[in-house]
Amino acid sequence: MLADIINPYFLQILSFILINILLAISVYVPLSSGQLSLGSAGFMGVGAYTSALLTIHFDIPLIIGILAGACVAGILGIIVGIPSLRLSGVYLAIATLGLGEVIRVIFVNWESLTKGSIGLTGIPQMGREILNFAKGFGFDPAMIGLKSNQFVYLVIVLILLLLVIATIWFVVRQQNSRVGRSLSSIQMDEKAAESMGINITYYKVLSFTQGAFLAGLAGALFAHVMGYISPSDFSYHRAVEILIFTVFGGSEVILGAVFGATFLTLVPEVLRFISDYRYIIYGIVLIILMAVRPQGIFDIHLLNRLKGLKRSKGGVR
Amino acid sequence: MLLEQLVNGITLGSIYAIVALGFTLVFGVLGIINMAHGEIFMVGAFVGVMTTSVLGWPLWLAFIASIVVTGILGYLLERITLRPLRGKKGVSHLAPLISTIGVSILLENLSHHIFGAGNQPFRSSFAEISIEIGSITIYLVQIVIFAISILLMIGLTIWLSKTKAGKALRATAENLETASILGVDTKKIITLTVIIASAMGGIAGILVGMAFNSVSPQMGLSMGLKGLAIIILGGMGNVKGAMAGGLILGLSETFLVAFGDSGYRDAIAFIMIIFILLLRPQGIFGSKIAEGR
Amino acid sequence: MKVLVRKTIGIMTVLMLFILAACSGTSTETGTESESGDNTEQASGTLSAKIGVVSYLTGAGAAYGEAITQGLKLAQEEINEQGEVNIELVIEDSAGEADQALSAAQKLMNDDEILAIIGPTLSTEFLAVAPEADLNGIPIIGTSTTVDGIPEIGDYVFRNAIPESLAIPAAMEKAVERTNAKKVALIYGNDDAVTKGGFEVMERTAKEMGLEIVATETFQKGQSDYNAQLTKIKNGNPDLVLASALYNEGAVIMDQARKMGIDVPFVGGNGFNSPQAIEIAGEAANGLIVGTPWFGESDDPKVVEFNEKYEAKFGKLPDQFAAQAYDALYIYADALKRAGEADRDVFRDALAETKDLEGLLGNFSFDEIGDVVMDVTVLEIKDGKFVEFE
Amino acid sequence: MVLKIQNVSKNFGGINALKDVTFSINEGEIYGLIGPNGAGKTTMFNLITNIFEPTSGEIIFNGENITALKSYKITEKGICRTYQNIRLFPQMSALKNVMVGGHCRSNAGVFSSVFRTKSQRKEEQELTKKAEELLELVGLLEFKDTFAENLAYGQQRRLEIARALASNPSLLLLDEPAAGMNEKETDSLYDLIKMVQSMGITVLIIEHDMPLVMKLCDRITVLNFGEKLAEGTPEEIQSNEAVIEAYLGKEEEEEIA
Repeated sequence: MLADIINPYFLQILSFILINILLAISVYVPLSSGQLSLGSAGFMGVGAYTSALLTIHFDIPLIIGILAGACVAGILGIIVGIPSLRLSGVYLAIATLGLGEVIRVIFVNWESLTKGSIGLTGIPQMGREILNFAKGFGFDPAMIGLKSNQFVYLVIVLILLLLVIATIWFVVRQQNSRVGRSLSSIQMDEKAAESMGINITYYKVLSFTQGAFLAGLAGALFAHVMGYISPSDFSYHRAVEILIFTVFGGSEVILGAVFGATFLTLVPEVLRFISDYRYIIYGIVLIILMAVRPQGIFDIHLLNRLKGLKRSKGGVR
Repeated sequence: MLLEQLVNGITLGSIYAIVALGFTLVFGVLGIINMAHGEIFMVGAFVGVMTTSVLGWPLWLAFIASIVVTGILGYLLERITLRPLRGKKGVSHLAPLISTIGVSILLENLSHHIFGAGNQPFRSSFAEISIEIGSITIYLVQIVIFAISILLMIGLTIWLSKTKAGKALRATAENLETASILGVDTKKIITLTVIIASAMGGIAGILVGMAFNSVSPQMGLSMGLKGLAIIILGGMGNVKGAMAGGLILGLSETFLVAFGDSGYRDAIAFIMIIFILLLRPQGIFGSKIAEGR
Repeated sequence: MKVLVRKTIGIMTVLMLFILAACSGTSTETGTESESGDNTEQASGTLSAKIGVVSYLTGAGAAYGEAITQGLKLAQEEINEQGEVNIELVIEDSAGEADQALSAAQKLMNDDEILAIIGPTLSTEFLAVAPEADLNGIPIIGTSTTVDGIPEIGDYVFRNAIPESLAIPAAMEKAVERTNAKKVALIYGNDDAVTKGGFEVMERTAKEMGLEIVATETFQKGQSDYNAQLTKIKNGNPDLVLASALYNEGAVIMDQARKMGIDVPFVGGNGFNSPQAIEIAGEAANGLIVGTPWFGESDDPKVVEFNEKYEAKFGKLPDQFAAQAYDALYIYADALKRAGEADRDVFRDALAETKDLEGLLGNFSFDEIGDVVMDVTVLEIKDGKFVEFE
Repeated sequence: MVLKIQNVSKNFGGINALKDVTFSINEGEIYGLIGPNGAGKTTMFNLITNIFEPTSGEIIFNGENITALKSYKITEKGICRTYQNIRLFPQMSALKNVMVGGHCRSNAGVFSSVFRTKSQRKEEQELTKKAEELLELVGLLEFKDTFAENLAYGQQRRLEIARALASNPSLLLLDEPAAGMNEKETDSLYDLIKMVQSMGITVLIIEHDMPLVMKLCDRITVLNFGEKLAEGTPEEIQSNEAVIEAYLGKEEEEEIA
């Protein structure tokens, strides 16, 4: 029964959804302190290339490679974040967009390391590495009634799911704390926040760096799910796509990022028959959404109403 | 070779400048980055191709057609995507950015469906006329492009400083509310601005088609991104800055290819703006302190 | 907070169910996409098989995918008419993106009825998909993927596209022989896997042939001004320009080069070989030399017949992508006949033994790793037409 | 002496917003800063909280030179302010607004926030409790879950004061707290400020409502065109010729206009 349901295709789609959720959150976090970063695609690329190169050339364990990828992206986030503090609004957006492009061009041109536009092949695939590892202990997927490639993708999805839940947990807890209050006060009124004793430099760099770290993490995971990466995976289009995930779902609440990434990754798969017009529809949806509901599908008011519904139901009970 | 590269750089720079003028005008008045400007430029180029190659119209008519079509697009852009966002409570500064990204995606893919993915040749006998000066060949188109960009810049400067409409526009740019209290029909002024900016994109499109003989749905994106870089380089909302920024970028790209590594050509614009933003956020020619809107 | 987390998990669960429901919805839909849905009722004695196709059908390069699927459909029609085998095509779109190609291929691989896969279109997509196919033990063939290192991926990976490493040296040798070139200049798109791969072959070959490289220039997607690069090339006074570009950009480069007074012949890669190049560049395209398996103007009766049938069915002339895809399906059909059963492993072994199959593009065999063994035709554009290079 | 303003000048692109102003505030005082529009009152606040740095001069707080300290450091030292045009965090509940005010008196970081350490939980509890007390003090406890933007104008003003008080200031700067208030609201504002004073907090207030200022303040400085015109008790100010002229002159101008 289990073996029939577990279809690697579904699992693959699910794993892309989960990676996209991480990416959407990587835009959401800096945005929660009022910083619009379009550099996610670039940070994602840094994470992907770092982890891929480390695992290919130095044969280090995947988990360390992935962490290293995320950390390098995070450190780059700090390096970029500090000077970018002088910029706000659209200036920051353009500077980070530019940064992403510069990173991509470096990937294309630094051929000795990245193999240029041909990309990196033979990146260890996460699920398969784990399978091999488990086999070392005499484990066989057949023991739990699975084919090995079902096992491989199931493992990937489970790991990603775990990471996504951990990330959401992290962000939500942070949000409902002193740190989160500081971030949202900076987003609402930077000057007033500072005069309440909040070190805005610290918190802005913090959230920017967290965003970069998450994007790098997502990129590293992407590399080890795909097994192959090339600079075109991290282009302007990717940056815009990630931004749209967040904005579509609602950029004020984390649920918006989760929903946007899930919905917009699924739609093209489910509606393959309209795939010809997919981007045209994307464009129109964005325009209409901004005109009708610029804060995205979910916002605080909607969430409060949902919570209120729940509460009133509870009252009846 | 230096002279030839200089001509190449100035030609490219002049086109960048015209594109950037449109960007800077919209930003100056509305404080909005119009991400669809590159695609409007692309549509202008396609109108040029279609009217000259397919319908066989003369060049001057193609110019008018292109201006008209992109002007109408500008009107629609303002009417459908920008106006609904203006003055609405709770609309962040992100909304127009994303809305215009929506327009750019729409326009790119629409023309992809209509015209196909490939390059369209721009056939015009005008583009073949050339002059030999010493050892180098200069095409008349190159001179025309340079002249048009200068004329547009001067025209725009005069129009902004001398005419009533221009003054109203500047007042609107200074402060929307004050201008409307002073009796300026800001709605009209804004619409006019977006139309003029878009029409300039159309002109740039047709000029690129003529100069480089290539028009494709993807050309808007890279031009749009470059235009964005230029207005930061020259200072947001600054007409002379846009012109100078365009020339600087055109020349630096050309000379990077001539004396450096052509692989980094697309990155130079962004490397420059990253430095500019960090060292002098108001741009080379800007005087206003960069302030988030 | 806890409510939020619980809610998020709840939503995830609902969405997972939604995916399951939605995806099972599409898998029935592929049945309608396949061209010969009603032919599946096989007559006794015919061997039937489902072949999965991943192709670039939407987005900037949709023209390639369209040509490929049309070539496949034509071949399928003919093969099924002949009656020995019955092939059903299940076509999926990849939109030119590696991750979407992998999803699409995953969908196909996971269908046990799918015997083998054709595609995806781009080398970057193929490099992501092929290792997965190899590990799953499903044969896969690239019909348009020309970069180095494709059949090397594994035992189940094949290709019938002529790699740049065959096409370009052939064209260069002939071009150098005629023009007696000593100095060459290179220009290539460095942000595209195909043109980058082509460039590497060009550079290697030029060095092997002892040619002096006077300039190496790059360009990027979406660029329309190549004057700066060309001025530099012109200054080096090359006898030959080696241009690794897709026809779209390549044609524009030639146009700008001719205007600038660079009159020497151009040698291009696979991607430059298209009648579209003439369409875009006009007279400026004269003097382009390409190595290719496909010569549309050939008077080979097979080619003439293919051209006629293709035009009748799709209203336009085929290009090399259509022709290579057409041949690929014939190669599959031939292997299927020899295999005698629709089993992936048996089929793979039969496929690997393909030898001297007379196809549209000539005499076809696989070498020991599954790469193409074939003669290359060198073409040039003369007076606005492709002619065989003499 | 709590605060000492010493020869402070501020120059904006050639225009002197403040010229050589000196005054000092004693502990426990309510000190008024008045003057016609454009006299440089709010600029003075901005200099004290270092939104701008003065062109010259020094600002001494509790014997320490704070002229060049970062804004948030100054708040940590114990100066907190409100704004002339209310600057609350609009989409945050009243309670959270006040809790943000307590930021510099708490220290939970990312780690302890995410893992809810014992000390963090305790700190949050205390912060909430204190915020509720302050809301009660300004009479807004029943609105603690309301978004700041949905409060009435006078309530917003009071919330801003509560938020500032949450930072445990020893000096509170109030920028026109009575602006837009009706008489009743002004009266309760008077009581509130007096209460603040009774808590041992020194208050520096900018206000246009003269009866309120005269009733409330222990001492007053009058600014005119960036210069100090007069200093003294309310009675002294009311009888000061120069002050009367400055205000009357302004009134005349207004009449002409």
